[in-house]
Amino acid sequence: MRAEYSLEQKLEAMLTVAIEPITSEELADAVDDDASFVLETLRQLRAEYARERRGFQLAELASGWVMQTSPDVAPWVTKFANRDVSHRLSSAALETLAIIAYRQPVSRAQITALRGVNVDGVVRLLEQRGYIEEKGRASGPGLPILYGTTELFLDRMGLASIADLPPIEEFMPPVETANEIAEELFESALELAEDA
Amino acid sequence: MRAEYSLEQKLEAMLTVAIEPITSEELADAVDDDASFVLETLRQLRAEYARERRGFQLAELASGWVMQTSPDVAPWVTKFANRDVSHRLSSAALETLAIIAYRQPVSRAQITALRGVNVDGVVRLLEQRGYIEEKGRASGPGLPILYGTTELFLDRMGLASIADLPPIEEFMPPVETANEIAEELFESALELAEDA
Amino acid sequence: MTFVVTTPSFSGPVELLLHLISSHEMDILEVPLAPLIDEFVAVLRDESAQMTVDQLSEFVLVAAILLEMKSQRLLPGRDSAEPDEEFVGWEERDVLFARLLELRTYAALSDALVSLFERANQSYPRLRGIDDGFEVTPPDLLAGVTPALLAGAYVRGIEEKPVPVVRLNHVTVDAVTVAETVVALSQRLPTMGRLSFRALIRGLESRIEVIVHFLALLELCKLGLVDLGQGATFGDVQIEWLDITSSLDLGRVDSYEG
Repeated sequence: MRAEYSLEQKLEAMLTVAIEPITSEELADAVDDDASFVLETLRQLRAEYARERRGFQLAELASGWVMQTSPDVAPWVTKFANRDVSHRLSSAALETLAIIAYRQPVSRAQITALRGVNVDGVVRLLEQRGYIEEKGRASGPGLPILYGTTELFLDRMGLASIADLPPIEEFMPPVETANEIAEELFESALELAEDA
Repeated sequence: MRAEYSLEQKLEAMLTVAIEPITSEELADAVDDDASFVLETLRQLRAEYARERRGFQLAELASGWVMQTSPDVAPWVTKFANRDVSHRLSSAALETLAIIAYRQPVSRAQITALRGVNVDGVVRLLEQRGYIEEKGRASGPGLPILYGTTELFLDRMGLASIADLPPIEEFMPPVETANEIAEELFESALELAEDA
Repeated sequence: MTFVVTTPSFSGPVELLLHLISSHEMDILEVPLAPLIDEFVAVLRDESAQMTVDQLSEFVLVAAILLEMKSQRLLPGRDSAEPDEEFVGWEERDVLFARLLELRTYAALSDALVSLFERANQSYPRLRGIDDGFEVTPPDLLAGVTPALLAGAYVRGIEEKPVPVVRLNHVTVDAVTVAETVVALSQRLPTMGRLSFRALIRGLESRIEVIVHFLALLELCKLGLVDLGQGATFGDVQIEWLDITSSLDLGRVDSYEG
């Protein structure tokens, strides 16, 4: 039985939520503990998951530690990832994509500032699906990645170029009305998509 | 010790790669197993993680099952978290949302009668946020829209169904009532008088 | 403070009555509330009753709210709301009282919703998704999304986010604050001569506006700018502007936030 707020519990939580690999130093920093002790605990957890035949495993990659699926059940993961469900972007993801489309090139920090929420997960999803890509780097600390939309995005939207996006002014005044119309259009589009 | 390719292992792997809640039916489909058996296994896993004080937990939301961090260690996780935090609602919006949640399906006129103020704006806001939706029409002049809460609302509250909302009886005013309502309003006026 | 009320089914402090009702030990349907109002008025009229300004003001306010709500309900065509069939046959005051109780309940519940919401927010979902190396042919996530929908999403995405609101009081003054009303009345009243409260509030849309006007009047009264005279019944309060040369110090009232 683990103690309350055990190091294991904290590390598991961070690895659960992390989108990119994390180094043991970063983890040690976050839990304010000794780096070598954190590393040792991570290895124990890795051994524990393997011994218990969990569906996930801890892997130590060059860029850090990551929680990922166990290779034992890879065929089921593939099947699951390819399952045929009528997927669509959530409205939050669509808003983020729209901001990237209209403001490109734009950094994650700039989008976050506009949206008021962290968008790392959404940006990763959009990038994985090939709708956005890195368009360069901004100057400044950490040289943040600047994102823009891809050709695939334009193809899917039926546009020849970004210049063909609807002018935003038409959608501004009054904001409430614009929202309502967009909402209605979106609803009917969804119904069409679901029927299709 | 789990058997090789146990159902537990497969489910854990799928929940590891899922980026939005998954229903037990979807999971059952992917593992080609009985849905009620999958549901039972999910509940066992949930209990197991809680018992072992893991850093992750399984939660059953209205839209499905999700692997997420344990609230126990939230302070340590915050900096890694990627999540669309919904914006806080005003007390007017919250109160209207509470009325809709507990009295659904309910019309705007019924809410207005109870709250004593026009609620059109608040209802529109809640609808835009996706917390409420039309659930049907009342009979009567103009066939007023009846509102109820959405799956998103339950997801945001961490609930699997409306039945999981706290029982209304517990929130009946214990001793304070009209007197106190008046007092609250009046204290502000008195403070002003004292300042004067 | 404690009002002792006497009804056919109950006698005792009003707080106890409320407690019994709210804990389901008594049914509000069985409690006529007229005596409660009568005792309000009786105490108001009892010159020997040594009451503090606070107590008296509280009496007046409770009575004002109840009477105002009643008049609101009695005026035809003022309320677009459907009639409450469940309340038909109730005494008017009982309906009002039940409403206050119910509203209070939902106010408490909305706090509970915030707690639930905050608790749910303590957990962070896994978002890493599938790892590289898996053969995934993703469905077209943009199916059905048109350029116009995207533009709409952009507008939603960049719209100003609401400022977090800290819950202070479940009574929401949507449009107008007491401070604003004090200012407005200090401009209007000097030109209106002597008039009744009823005349002043004519045309107001909501109960809360009426209450805000009432509070603003009390405010002006305490500032010595207005005289409030009681007529034959409480509902006919007469309002008179006292000092037309005095200007209002707005700094005294601008901190009030409804």
